Amino acid sequence: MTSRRIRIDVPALTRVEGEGSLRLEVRQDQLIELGLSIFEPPRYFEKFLEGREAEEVVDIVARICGICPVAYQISALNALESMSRQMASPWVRSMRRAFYCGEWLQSHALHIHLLALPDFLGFENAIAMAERHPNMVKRGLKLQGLGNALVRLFGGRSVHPVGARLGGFHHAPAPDEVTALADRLKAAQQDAGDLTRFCASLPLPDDPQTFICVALHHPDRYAIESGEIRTSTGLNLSANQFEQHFHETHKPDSTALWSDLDGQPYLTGPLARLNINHPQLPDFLLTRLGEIGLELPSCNMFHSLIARALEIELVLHEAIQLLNDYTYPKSPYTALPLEPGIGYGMSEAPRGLLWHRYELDEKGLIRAARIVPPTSQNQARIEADLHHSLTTMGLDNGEDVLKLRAEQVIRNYDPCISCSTHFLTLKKVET
Amino acid sequence: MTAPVRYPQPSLTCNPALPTEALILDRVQETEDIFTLQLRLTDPHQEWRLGIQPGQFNMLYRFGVGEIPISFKAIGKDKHGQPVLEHAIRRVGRISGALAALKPGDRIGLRGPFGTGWPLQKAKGQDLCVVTGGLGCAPAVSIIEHAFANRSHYGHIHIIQGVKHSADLLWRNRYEFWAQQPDTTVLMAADVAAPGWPWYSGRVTELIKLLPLQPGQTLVCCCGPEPMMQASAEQLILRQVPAEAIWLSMERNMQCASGHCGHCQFGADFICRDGPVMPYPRLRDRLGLEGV
Amino acid sequence: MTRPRVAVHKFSSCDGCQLAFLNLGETLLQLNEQVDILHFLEAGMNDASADVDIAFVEGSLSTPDELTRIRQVRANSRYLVSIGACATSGGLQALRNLDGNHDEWRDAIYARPEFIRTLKEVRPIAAEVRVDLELWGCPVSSTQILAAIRALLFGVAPVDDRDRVCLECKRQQAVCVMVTQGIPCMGPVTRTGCGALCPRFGRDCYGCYSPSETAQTATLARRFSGLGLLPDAIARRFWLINSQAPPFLQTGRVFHRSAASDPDD
Amino acid sequence: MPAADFLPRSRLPDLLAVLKAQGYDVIAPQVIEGALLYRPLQHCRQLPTGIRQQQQPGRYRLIATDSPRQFSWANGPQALKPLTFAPRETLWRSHENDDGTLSFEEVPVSPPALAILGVRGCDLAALALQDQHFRDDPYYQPRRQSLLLIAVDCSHPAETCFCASTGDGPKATIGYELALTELDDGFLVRAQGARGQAILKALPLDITAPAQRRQARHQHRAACRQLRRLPSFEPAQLIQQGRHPAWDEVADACLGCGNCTSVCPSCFCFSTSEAPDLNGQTSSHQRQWDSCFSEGHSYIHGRHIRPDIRTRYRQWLTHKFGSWVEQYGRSGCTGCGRCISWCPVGIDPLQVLSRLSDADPDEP
Ligand SMILES: Cc1cc2nc3c(=O)[nH]c(=O)nc-3n(C[C@H](O)[C@H](O)[C@H](O)COP(=O)(O)OP(=O)(O)OC[C@H]3O[C@@H](n4cnc5c(N)ncnc54)[C@H](O)[C@@H]3O)c2cc1C
Ligand code: SF4
Ligand code: SF4
Ligand code: SF4
Repeated sequence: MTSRRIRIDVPALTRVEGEGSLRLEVRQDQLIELGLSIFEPPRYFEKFLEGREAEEVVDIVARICGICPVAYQISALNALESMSRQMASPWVRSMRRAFYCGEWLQSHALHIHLLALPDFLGFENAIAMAERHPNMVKRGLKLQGLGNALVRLFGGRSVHPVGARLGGFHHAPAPDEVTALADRLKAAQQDAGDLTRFCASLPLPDDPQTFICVALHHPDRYAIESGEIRTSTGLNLSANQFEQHFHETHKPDSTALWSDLDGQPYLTGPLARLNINHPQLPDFLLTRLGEIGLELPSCNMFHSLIARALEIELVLHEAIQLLNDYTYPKSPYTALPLEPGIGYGMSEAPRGLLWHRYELDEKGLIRAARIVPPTSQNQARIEADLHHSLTTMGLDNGEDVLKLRAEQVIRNYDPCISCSTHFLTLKKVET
Repeated sequence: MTAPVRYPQPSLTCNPALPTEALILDRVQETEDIFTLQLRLTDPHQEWRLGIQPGQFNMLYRFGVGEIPISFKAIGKDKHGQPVLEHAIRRVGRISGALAALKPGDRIGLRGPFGTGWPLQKAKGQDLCVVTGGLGCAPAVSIIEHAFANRSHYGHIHIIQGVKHSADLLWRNRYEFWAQQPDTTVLMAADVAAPGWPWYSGRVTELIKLLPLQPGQTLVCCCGPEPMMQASAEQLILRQVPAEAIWLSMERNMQCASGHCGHCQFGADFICRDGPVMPYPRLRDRLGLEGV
Repeated sequence: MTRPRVAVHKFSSCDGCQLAFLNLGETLLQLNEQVDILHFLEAGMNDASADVDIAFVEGSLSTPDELTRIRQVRANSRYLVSIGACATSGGLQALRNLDGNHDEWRDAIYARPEFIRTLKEVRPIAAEVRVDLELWGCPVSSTQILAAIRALLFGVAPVDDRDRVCLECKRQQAVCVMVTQGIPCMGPVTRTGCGALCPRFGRDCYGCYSPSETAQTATLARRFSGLGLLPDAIARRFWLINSQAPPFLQTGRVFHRSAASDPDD
Repeated sequence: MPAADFLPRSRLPDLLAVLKAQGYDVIAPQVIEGALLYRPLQHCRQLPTGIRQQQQPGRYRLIATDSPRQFSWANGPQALKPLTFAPRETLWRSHENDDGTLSFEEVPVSPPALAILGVRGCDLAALALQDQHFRDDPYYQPRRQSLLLIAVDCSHPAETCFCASTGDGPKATIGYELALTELDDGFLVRAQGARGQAILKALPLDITAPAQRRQARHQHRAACRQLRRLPSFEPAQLIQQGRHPAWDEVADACLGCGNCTSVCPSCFCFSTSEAPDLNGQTSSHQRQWDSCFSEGHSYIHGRHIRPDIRTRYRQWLTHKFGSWVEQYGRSGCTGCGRCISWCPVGIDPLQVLSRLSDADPDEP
């Protein structure tokens, strides 16, 4: 066998949110180097939260990520409101779930259509794909648009919405707006079903792996805006126990902060959620699982795509229920006095577990903050997956094939790199 | 029972806010940033708009960009001898810049005519004195062209023009031509004159001192920057010209040109409707007030 | 007719302003008929060094690499538009400029700070290269982006509306939150563009569209004080998303100092 | 026998029914977001029953009481202006056709017939001013003509009101079809013009008792005693007082936000803008409320005639109280007090006017 040396350098990954690069080197069919790096510069959010008022936090943390601002807002509110003796009203809790459904809907639709599908259908990007598959792309844009509309209903705009506040919302939407949107959501359910079937019909690579799943679980419903951590290793943890099991470390040759669960890489995000919470899916989705022949839990990472499609159906269904029951409240929020101390909170961002911790002083100002976003949690898993997938596929494959597979693998996690609140990976400093 | 009153819908042709299409027949680059458009209105029903008088203006509209007020310069003739509307425009900003990019054959929108013109009736039988300052003042050119086209209506014609720099003088050959005409005085001054400038250097007000005026029977048409118009008017009054015989052309921001948008207010006057041409006594105590 | 070539570049940011494109829905496909998008990583177009007619730049400059990259973008682009608060004023992350303690923060967070190559201060795009148009807002809206593109397609500069949020607030028939609830609203010194979103949602504007023209920040700060805000709370109002925009920076500084020198606080 | 002109409160729904039967949509002030805003009225329960107001410079609060009265407050943030002079509207659309020709398309206004319940005298006076200003405006007029105005005499002027001194209130005197005087148990009703009379005739009215009439007179006298009044000044002189130190003082206090002009029922300034479609084939020519406090208001190429707050405030005050007299035969102010309440920093133009009559050290 002749010796072969391939060096793949993707200096700027496309169709991911934020900026990152991939570098791998194969020598004699051995993977000798593999690095996913994120060169998103640090933005020090945790630091400048210090000294701000609790009320300001929602407007600040939204700006950590333009794609999932609602997730940041709700995790922060969960953490802060845990420092109050009172709870937000039932109205507020349901409407937060509806608000959050909007974000899942827009984020998943955006990911599937604009970021992931071009890989599977062989296009450079969604716009090129639209020339051949206009209706499919339009369907995706429509679902994404509906998600945005749902976020706007409660937040005024879909990026950095302005509606959320401590104790609830600043504003309650008018009942006729709610009904009008609910009708549009209903009309899209058919499309969403078609989307799931379509995703399930794609020739996704079949590449079973073993990995640990971590997701929030709620006793009464598919966890989105609240729940406790459950892992496929059998742990059940509340938010304040997170730090006892999840650690951030440095790999020696990198500057990134990597999370591990008791020393192991783990998966968070749609597939992890579905693997853990699928028994709670509404009946029509359980039927859908049978229809498309998806067995859960699944250990094929590429089923993440189908998981997103199923979650689109789920949140459409959830949002419709919640909006159908809408009543115009007397007040869209309750003033919740916060007590000094430490508050922990989390929620399921579209990409996975998002954990926050705040320490509040006597004046009601933030003394310290810590935020662990999903992408940093998945980082170790992504590299493990890359290693596994490429080796299994065969490192003797051509460079383009390897590169495409590598990018597919990365995109499959929908890494949202811009949320680099406090972590950073630079390209390996070349000597 | 009386039913609620329904207001009749305005009809397309009488809506003063609605533009009509004008075809650019020709475009002449006068200086680096001034150009003249020759326009023909494409809708024959709109020809009444050609009744525009010197001193009045139109709102010219560039598709998708917006409208600006532009004074009437002249009614010229196209190559078939048909009357065409001429507007001289200085490219200074967004919309004038967009108009500058147009070529013959392109279309624009036009609303008008708006505003008061020069008091042609009052001027009949009198000497005419046109005082301008600054660059290519279309309202002045329009009255001069009109006066020469109706030469018998007027006595002596005085034309005084001041520019900052001699190189700024626009339509120089027109001025030279007018200077040749009988019963006509043309005086020009540049604050800064290049060598070979045949006229004066200095300010317009200095020229006024030199004019052979017949104060009681002269009507003055003045346009240019406000301080210059004010100084000229005061100088003319010193020369015994009655204030009522001095007319100024004013300029303010205009959004609607129909006296509604409020932008062009100058004290109690709406410049688009009560002006732009107004008698000096009306303006005297407000000219020069800061912020008015 | 050749379509104008467009690029979308990202610097330090949350990606939210790029979404003004990705959230266009079917209009995104229409836009693609009007312009040729050559570089836009998130959307899958990758040609960072292409010569383009219009470059949209999101994000602020916070690493030495970014300085090099923005110069390259400038050199390749005929018309450069910076979009969003990060690009126009440094954005929220420019809060780190205020304390001048960037190194301390970095060292507190990273075990190997020597690997972190960042600038001591976050800079807006215009601090480094010539910018032809700035679209303010955190985030910019799709409407702003489309209006700018359309104007450029017509060959004219886009309209730069620097009016205050209050004007739009009243056009939208929102009820003033400052007058009815005594909430400290930044609307009177903030530029429109958002459609007075916050007051329409019954809350205070927090200044995400940057200072308006003739922003009377000192007058407003006095009013905030009349509403019961302490000096450091006033400083925080001005030092949020556009802390580096001069009128906000200045007024924030005045009250930050007076808070520091106030022993009762 | 005296004519029946008393509508017991319990029969107010009959008024609504009559209006609906005659084809009107009814709107009336309702409590929304802590203020009184005009909204469609389906039933009388939506009226602000028992609501009182506190209005002070820069401050507006509603207070609930158990009074049965539905109109015992002064006014909301907007008068009738948004109903006739839309805050933003498309005037016309243009199309660039494939052959390069342009066509223009009118965007006509076709408003529904609207009956407005609860209009104040000051606002009717302001409407009359706008009627003059927009008399030939093809967008204002259709909306204006489709209004039916039902006034309610003001019985609870706010601290910021001074309509008694401008002569525009508290009683409605001009421009209404129907006017009501609210008492605890009902309304005295009067009508103007044929449309008003027709409605009056259709109402189930009682005879007003002498005591009720006395109460109405007493209430009117009380409402005329207002805390504020228009100071005396010489309108034509205002514009000449450019160097008075009052302008610098007010410029220091003013945000330049333009709220006073936006809430003023007589202010009429607008700007226009162009909104082309992305494909560049159609464009809408729009207008929107503008203010003499905006930078675009006085801009002409190369200079801002009013670059600062001082000159902008001066324009607002000298126009409203001065030039207006020359333009429309009276001052532009009808004493509603909105510009005082809704100014976020509580500037009171009446104080500025008084200050201007102080001898100015600089002026000869
Ligand atoms: C009655 C009248 C007659 C005029 N006649 C002529 C003429 O014959 N030739 C000529 O070249 N110019 C004339 N002008 C000036 C011309 O209207 C301005 O140069 C033009 O409006 C500038 O527009 P812009 O968009 O290119 O400039 P920008 O500087 O981009 O201005 C932005 C906007 O401000 C407003 N604006 C700016 N300057 C003026 C101004 N001077 N007057 C009114 N509105 C303004 C317009 O709405 C304009 O679109 C006249 C102005 C008036 C009021
Ligand atoms: S709510 Fe804010 S933006 Fe609106 S008018 Fe009041 S101060 Fe201005
Ligand atoms: S109101 Fe202010 S904070 Fe809210 S979106 Fe607009 S500019 Fe931003
Ligand atoms: S000036 Fe003030 S008090 Fe007078 S009508 Fe206008 S808003 Fe009302």
